Amino acid sequence: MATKRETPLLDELMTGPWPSFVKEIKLSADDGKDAASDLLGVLEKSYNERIGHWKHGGIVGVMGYGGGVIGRYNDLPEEFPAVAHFHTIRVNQPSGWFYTADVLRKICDIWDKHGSGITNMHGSTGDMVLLGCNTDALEPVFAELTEIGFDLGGSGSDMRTPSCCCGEARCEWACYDTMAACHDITMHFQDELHRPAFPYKWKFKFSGCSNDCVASIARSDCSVIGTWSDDIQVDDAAIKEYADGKQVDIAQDVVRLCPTGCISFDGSKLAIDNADCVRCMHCINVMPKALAPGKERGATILIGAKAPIIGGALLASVMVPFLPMEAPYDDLKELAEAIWDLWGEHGKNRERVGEFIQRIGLGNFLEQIGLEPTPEMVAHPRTNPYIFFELGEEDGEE
Amino acid sequence: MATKRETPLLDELMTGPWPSFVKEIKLSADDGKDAASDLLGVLEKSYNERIGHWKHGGIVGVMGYGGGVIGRYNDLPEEFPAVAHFHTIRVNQPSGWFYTADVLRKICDIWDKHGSGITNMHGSTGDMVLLGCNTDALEPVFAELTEIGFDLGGSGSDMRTPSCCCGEARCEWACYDTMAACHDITMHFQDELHRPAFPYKWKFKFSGCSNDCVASIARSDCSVIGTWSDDIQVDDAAIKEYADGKQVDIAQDVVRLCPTGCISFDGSKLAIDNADCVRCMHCINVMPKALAPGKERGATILIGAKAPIIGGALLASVMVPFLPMEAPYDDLKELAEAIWDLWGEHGKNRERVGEFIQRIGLGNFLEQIGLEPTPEMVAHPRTNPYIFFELGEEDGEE
Amino acid sequence: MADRKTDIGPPHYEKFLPPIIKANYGKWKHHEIVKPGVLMHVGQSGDKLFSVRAATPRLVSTVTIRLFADIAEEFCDGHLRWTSRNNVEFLISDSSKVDPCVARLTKEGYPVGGTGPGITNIVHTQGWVHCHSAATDASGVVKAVMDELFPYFNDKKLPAKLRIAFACCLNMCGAVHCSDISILGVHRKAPVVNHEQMNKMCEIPSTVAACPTGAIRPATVDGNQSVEVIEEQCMFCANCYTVCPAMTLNDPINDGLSIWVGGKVSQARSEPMFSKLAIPFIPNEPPRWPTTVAAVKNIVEVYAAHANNYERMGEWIERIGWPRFFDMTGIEFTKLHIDDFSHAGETYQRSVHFKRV
Amino acid sequence: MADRKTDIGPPHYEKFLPPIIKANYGKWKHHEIVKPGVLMHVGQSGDKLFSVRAATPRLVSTVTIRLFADIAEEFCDGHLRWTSRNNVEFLISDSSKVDPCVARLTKEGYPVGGTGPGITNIVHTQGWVHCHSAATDASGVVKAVMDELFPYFNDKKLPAKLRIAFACCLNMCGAVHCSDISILGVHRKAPVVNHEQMNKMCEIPSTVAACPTGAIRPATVDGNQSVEVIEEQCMFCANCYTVCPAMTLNDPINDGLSIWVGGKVSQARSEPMFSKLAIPFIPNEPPRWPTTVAAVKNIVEVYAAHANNYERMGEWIERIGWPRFFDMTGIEFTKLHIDDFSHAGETYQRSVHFKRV
Ligand code: SRM
Ligand code: SRM
Ligand code: SRM
Ligand code: SRM
Ligand code: SF4
Ligand code: SF4
Ligand code: SF4
Ligand code: SF4
Ligand code: SF4
Ligand code: SF4
Ligand code: SF4
Ligand code: SF4
Repeated sequence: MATKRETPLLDELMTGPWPSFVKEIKLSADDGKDAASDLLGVLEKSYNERIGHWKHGGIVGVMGYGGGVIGRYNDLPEEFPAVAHFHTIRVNQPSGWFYTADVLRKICDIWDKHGSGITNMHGSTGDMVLLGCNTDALEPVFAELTEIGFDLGGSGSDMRTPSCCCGEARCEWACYDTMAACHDITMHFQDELHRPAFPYKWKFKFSGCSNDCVASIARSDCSVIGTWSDDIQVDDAAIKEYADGKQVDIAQDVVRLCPTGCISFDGSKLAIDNADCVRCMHCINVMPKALAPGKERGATILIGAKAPIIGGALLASVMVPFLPMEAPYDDLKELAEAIWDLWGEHGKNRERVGEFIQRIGLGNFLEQIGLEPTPEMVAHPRTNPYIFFELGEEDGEE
Repeated sequence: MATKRETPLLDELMTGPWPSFVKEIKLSADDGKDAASDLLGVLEKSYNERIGHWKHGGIVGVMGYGGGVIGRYNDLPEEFPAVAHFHTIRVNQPSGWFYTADVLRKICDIWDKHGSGITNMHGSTGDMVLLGCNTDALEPVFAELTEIGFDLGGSGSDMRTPSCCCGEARCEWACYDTMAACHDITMHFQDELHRPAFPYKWKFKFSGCSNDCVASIARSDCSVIGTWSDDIQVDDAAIKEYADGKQVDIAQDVVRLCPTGCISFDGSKLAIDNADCVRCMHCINVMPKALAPGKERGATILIGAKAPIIGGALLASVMVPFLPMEAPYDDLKELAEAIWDLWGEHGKNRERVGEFIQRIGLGNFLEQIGLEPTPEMVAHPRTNPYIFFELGEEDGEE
Repeated sequence: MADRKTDIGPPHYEKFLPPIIKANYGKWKHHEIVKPGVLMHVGQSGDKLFSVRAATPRLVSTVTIRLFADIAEEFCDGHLRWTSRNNVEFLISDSSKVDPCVARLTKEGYPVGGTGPGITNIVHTQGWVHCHSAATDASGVVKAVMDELFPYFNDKKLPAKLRIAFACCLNMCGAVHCSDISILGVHRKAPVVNHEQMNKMCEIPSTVAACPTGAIRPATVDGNQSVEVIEEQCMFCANCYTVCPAMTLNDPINDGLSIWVGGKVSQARSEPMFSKLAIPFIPNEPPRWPTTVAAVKNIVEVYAAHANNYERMGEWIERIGWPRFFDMTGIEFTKLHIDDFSHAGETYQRSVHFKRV
Repeated sequence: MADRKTDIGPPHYEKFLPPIIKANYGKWKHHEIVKPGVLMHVGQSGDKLFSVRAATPRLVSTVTIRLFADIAEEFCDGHLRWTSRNNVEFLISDSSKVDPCVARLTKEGYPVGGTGPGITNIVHTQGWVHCHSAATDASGVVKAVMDELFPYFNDKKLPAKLRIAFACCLNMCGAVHCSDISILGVHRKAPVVNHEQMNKMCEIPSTVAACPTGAIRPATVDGNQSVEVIEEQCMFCANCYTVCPAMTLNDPINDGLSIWVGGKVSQARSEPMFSKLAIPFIPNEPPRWPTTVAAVKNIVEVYAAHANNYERMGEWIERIGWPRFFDMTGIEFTKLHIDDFSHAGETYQRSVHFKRV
């Protein structure tokens, strides 16, 4: 039975309309988890002292894998023995975070048996995070997870757990099957996911359209964003309904807000100059019953997003303006592999691919991975005159 | 009498509708200038060989001045003795480049007597450039110029010759007296203009409004751009005339093109939401009879423009959002002096002030020159979290 | 060991899809928000799927997961999913079960909401619950903020979606660099070097190399091979600490929070935007972080009162201009707001196109 | 020497202003373009000032200046001025003298034009006429280009003002970094070091320091203290040459011209913009640079045919997108167009908001 700890500060977070994480930890503590109980103690201490009590993790993990576990130790192991070790296990979620009651219970059974009973549903990369266990528990948890068909996610300098929006499973706007692509890529690159061999982490994220419901352009080294190459589909009758209805003011809410001003509306008929459309999704978002992405669908592949450490945050940038996304996604796989080869060989330790491209120059990068430069890859051509001319035969040196 | 040279290549530039510089050099040559004649020879040679024949200048100048003359030597002095020395003299133009026939002839007299007879009206900084003379000629030219009331302009690491648009002299849009300001600043800083003592060059340019007819925001270390702080003046009757006329389509040409969308027009009356106006001048440019800058006039002071050498080109950035521009312009002078003091002490050799500010940080720069930071100075606050916190008393270190 | 399973990857998602999704996969026609937290997706077939979205604190016990499993079984044959922002969704094909499901979740303390123009769950990180690097707690701040902003989750509308993200240190494991409002834990004291441990725990050259500002240099201290930190050059990024455990930045007084605004990820209307600094520092005030909560609330309310429909925080600020943002929110603009990192010059105002207060 | 005058500064402009300007100074009401090259400014007083703007090649002989003086005396009491783009303007208060003045200037070969939406004089630099640094001639290229574009100076209208600038080396003494079309002389061969002169003419440390890419390092060559250049690291900026005469980049075969587009200075509608690379290299082809002339003309014509009224080159390209600019002009997009200097990453396309061809 877990120790009962006094947590007056944390208790203040038990009230209020938003669900309480303190309640969750207490639920686990009351469920008999010593680790949960000690976690309450540590946390109450942190709340008192305004400082954390966790130490840098060492290298812990399961056999044959280099990632998937984050080692964590407490700096007061005597006071809080049940969280002296408090490692997390990253479990690769199914595409789109779909579960059944059944499978969730199986996972709970494993975690109740070996761990703290506490989870994150989910981590910000997308994994199911089993939060806090002993080093001893790692192998058994892993074995039991694989038994029920689950495997670990990524950590360290490997391919991280890919994630995707629910896409075609529940969204009318998905321009390709994000869940299928995410699953296929995850399965295809199991070795890269489990055995860190890159200069630094690599994240894939798949969004079905440019609403980007998994924040891929900001948070993934390879962002696959659904789009179309023909014209937006317009249902004239449905436009008429919107026009007659009260909910949408087409002139104000749609025409005026189109970033390229390429929509015109005469009160009943809506026309889009698709050559000027940048596929931002806004008009479609506002009138989902009347407008839809075009029929020629695929994705734009963007590379290189990351958080600020250390050269500053980057958004991903366009690498392939339009790629039809059909299984088995050979083009995407080949692109990733070409990049990994180059970055693997020339990237510095802890240099994300976005930083690497900036260091060697996008032009050189393209040349090395064998892609033709196109103007879609840049916001604009260079403004500075510092051109590294490479003189060819025809330029004849004196 | 100048030698007659064969110039078959250059002669091809004697034809065509645009006035020919070759004709000009020939006019001088025919006028008896050996230097002009030899210049034709050198240039023809360059046209043949596709390479220049000028050498780096040495330090030449007039006594007591460190600037105003660009030394230049030919690399074939035997072949072209009259241009063996071919120094240019930068003569500080009067504000707005206004002259009389009379004063121009006096200048021509001096230059015919001592120089090549060739000029640039004007150099890109704004000086009248007397193009090509012997070292011996420098002092006499200088003496005779001062006799008729002219003085040299800048060169080297000094304050360069300020320049300005014609402003109130001939433009209804001037928001301050550019010519007066330019003249006053030029006179006030004669020492800085003639005796290089800065880390690098410093250019002032004065434009009466944001049309910026002297390209100040791109080409000057201190760009003074006229603006207003109240509302655009609207003449309703004149708007009506434009609306009735054929020349301007107010909805298309004005309302639609306002960058902030802050103009509305109901077919006869035009209203501007001045809080949203960014004083871009477009609407005023299109309807000069109906619209005019506000009545509270002054200038925005921007600092730090430069060409690309060597860190890349910079546009000037806002230092004082609004400054009433009244003689004797003490605020502007004090600002310049405060900057010069700081940059003079801490700027590196050949570091323009724009680069200096970027190196030390705009925040530190403001603190040093004693200006309060305001949000008008930035396009947006920082996006990276790398804040150099400076802990004060209240932050109590442990 | 011979039968040790590895590299099996995650289970195929198809196993977990409800029949209505299998039938309409890739063939949805449109959707509407039936009421806060309830989406109705209509298939080309005419089928209707109701998704009931409930808040979770993200950190959930197995007890609660089992509760969700029970609820899913009761109302939708055991089918549920999580969203990219830590909400749980119950996938119901029988419309009559929607309201009872909502009622049940509400009763259990997992309120329904988070759809449409308003505030949904906060993407966040570990904080004092698990991470060594944290300058603050994550879950506690999130709880305190969401308690206060709760009406915007399930009731009050905003002009557009307002995404909040939280990260407890500059590593920014939450997507705080691109959110409408971000709360970010910051250190303000240069790393304290444990000179005795230094050479044992860390590689000195790579520690020196880790510092982007060159603030760290090798030094011998009390006979130990170690490093010293030039404090004025430190910008508290903690990259040295990530690389070397012997250099901690955590500090009870000088750690705290900063607030950022105006980022977005979606490409609707405008291109994605980074978040920008609004408030450089607020002290840690556990357990309920009142200053931080009030600061966030103030920004939300000013935005709510002034932005146009469909206008995200960053779009609104771009329209009114930063001078007015600071003026309207009453937030002080200081030297610290002015970028001084590598591309700082790109953030200076290089035109007169600024809007006046 | 005692009476040597120094620091007297330029003469006061007031001396040179015509009476009509003195009378209406600061009190102009509006203006119109009466015909190409002729502006009429109307004072609040009702006074009318006509300015007749004539082209000059900028490089003018005293013979021609005297001619201008004569013309000014004949038509406007000796009053004239130059513009910020090297045109000369005759300031006429008697409207009956406008046409005769225009006729006379035309006859003398100084055509009248350059006002309104069209092309005016080219801001330019010294070239082979005077500068040691020039990768090309300035006046010759300008003459050849303006001969071809002449109709846009005094007759044909464009959608908006189209400003052309020219500079003969990367120092960019013309404002080529912010022009609708810029022509820029470029070197493409690393500096050739004169090892014998090196140590005499230059300071080796400051020469090494001058190189932004670190391509220069000290070396002893044939017994001379000198430097060597790592050719692959050279981006041909010539900063070393500016600092040290013993390192020339001038080269008859590898020097030439590049074309840039889409810059502007005025803040009308859009903020100022930098010029962007269109064509990286065209060989020097004196005396009439046909390839350069054709390239510039092509860009002007495509712009003229497609831009909207009031739309400057850069505004037009922003509207249609760079992919279409390259497509419509038939200019090839290459690796060289992609920025690789210090802030290169800021130019990558970081959204899907690009327009298709
Ligand atoms: C668990 C998780 C936060 C969470 O509470 O959800 C997390 C936790 C840690 N992250 Fe993260 N990151 C997590 C998602 C992210 C994300 C978001 C994403 O993937 O979409 C980012 C920003 C996106 C990106 O990759 O740039 C992120 C950017 C970082 C960085 C900075 C990387 C950079 O290049 O800027 C570090 C520092 C590092 O790698 O050394 C880091 C490092 C860490 C470490 C391993 C701490 C460290 O210094 O070694 C944290 C372990 C915490 C702990 O004790 O459990 N974490 N980290 C997320 C992973 C859960 C999962 O697998 O689902
Ligand atoms: C004469 C003139 C060009 C012209 O034909 O009009 C000129 C000519 C020279 N400029 Fe310039 N610059 C001239 C206006 C400019 C401008 C335009 C302006 O002032 O508006 C610029 C760009 C704006 C700026 O200041 O950034 C300009 C940017 C440079 C630079 C690059 C400076 C930088 O910080 O990027 C250099 C290189 C240097 O200073 O070492 C330079 C250097 C030179 C030198 C002195 C060559 C050198 O390396 O020492 C040239 C002498 C040429 C000669 O033999 O006559 N010149 N120079 C212009 C001055 C005439 C006058 O006084 O009116
Ligand atoms: C369920 C979820 C995807 C998933 O696979 O998990 C999802 C689902 C939908 N999103 Fe999303 N979005 C989801 C995260 C996101 C994110 C990611 C994030 O917040 O980190 C974004 C980017 C946010 C940003 O820009 O910072 C996102 C930006 C959008 C937008 C663009 C809104 C805008 O104007 O900027 C739309 C379009 C709209 O709402 O009209 C959209 C629209 C939708 C629609 C209407 C799509 C559809 O037809 O089904 C879904 C219901 C929206 C709603 O809740 O109002 N979704 N959506 C995510 C729900 C998170 C949650 O629990 O609240
Ligand atoms: C005379 C001169 C000023 C001077 O003191 O010398 C001048 C004079 C006028 N300018 Fe200018 N501008 C002059 C150089 C400029 C420059 C500088 C340059 O080109 O290097 C610019 C900035 C160009 C740029 O953005 O790259 C400039 C951008 C403008 C604009 C903004 C046009 C736009 O839409 O971007 C206007 C407004 C307009 O034309 O409606 C303007 C308007 C005017 C007006 C109408 C002002 C007035 O009411 O008197 C004058 C006649 C314009 C015309 O020629 O059509 N002026 N004007 C310069 C003539 C140069 C020449 O010989 O052609
Ligand atoms: S990213 Fe697009 S396709 Fe995916 S869930 Fe969001 S709106 Fe739907
Ligand atoms: S998708 Fe965006 S850019 Fe395209 S028409 Fe709709 S609103 Fe305009
Ligand atoms: S800058 Fe403005 S005030 Fe000066 S001449 Fe040009 S339009 Fe007139
Ligand atoms: S000056 Fe520019 S921003 Fe202001 S109202 Fe006129 S067009 Fe709009
Ligand atoms: S943001 Fe920092 S402190 Fe928080 S989980 Fe990530 S690495 Fe740890
Ligand atoms: S916190 Fe960052 S800036 Fe400070 S010493 Fe460490 S690495 Fe350097
Ligand atoms: S641009 Fe270069 S070559 Fe031309 S005048 Fe200026 S410094 Fe000389
Ligand atoms: S030309 Fe520029 S890059 Fe090349 S060696 Fe000289 S300074 Fe260095």
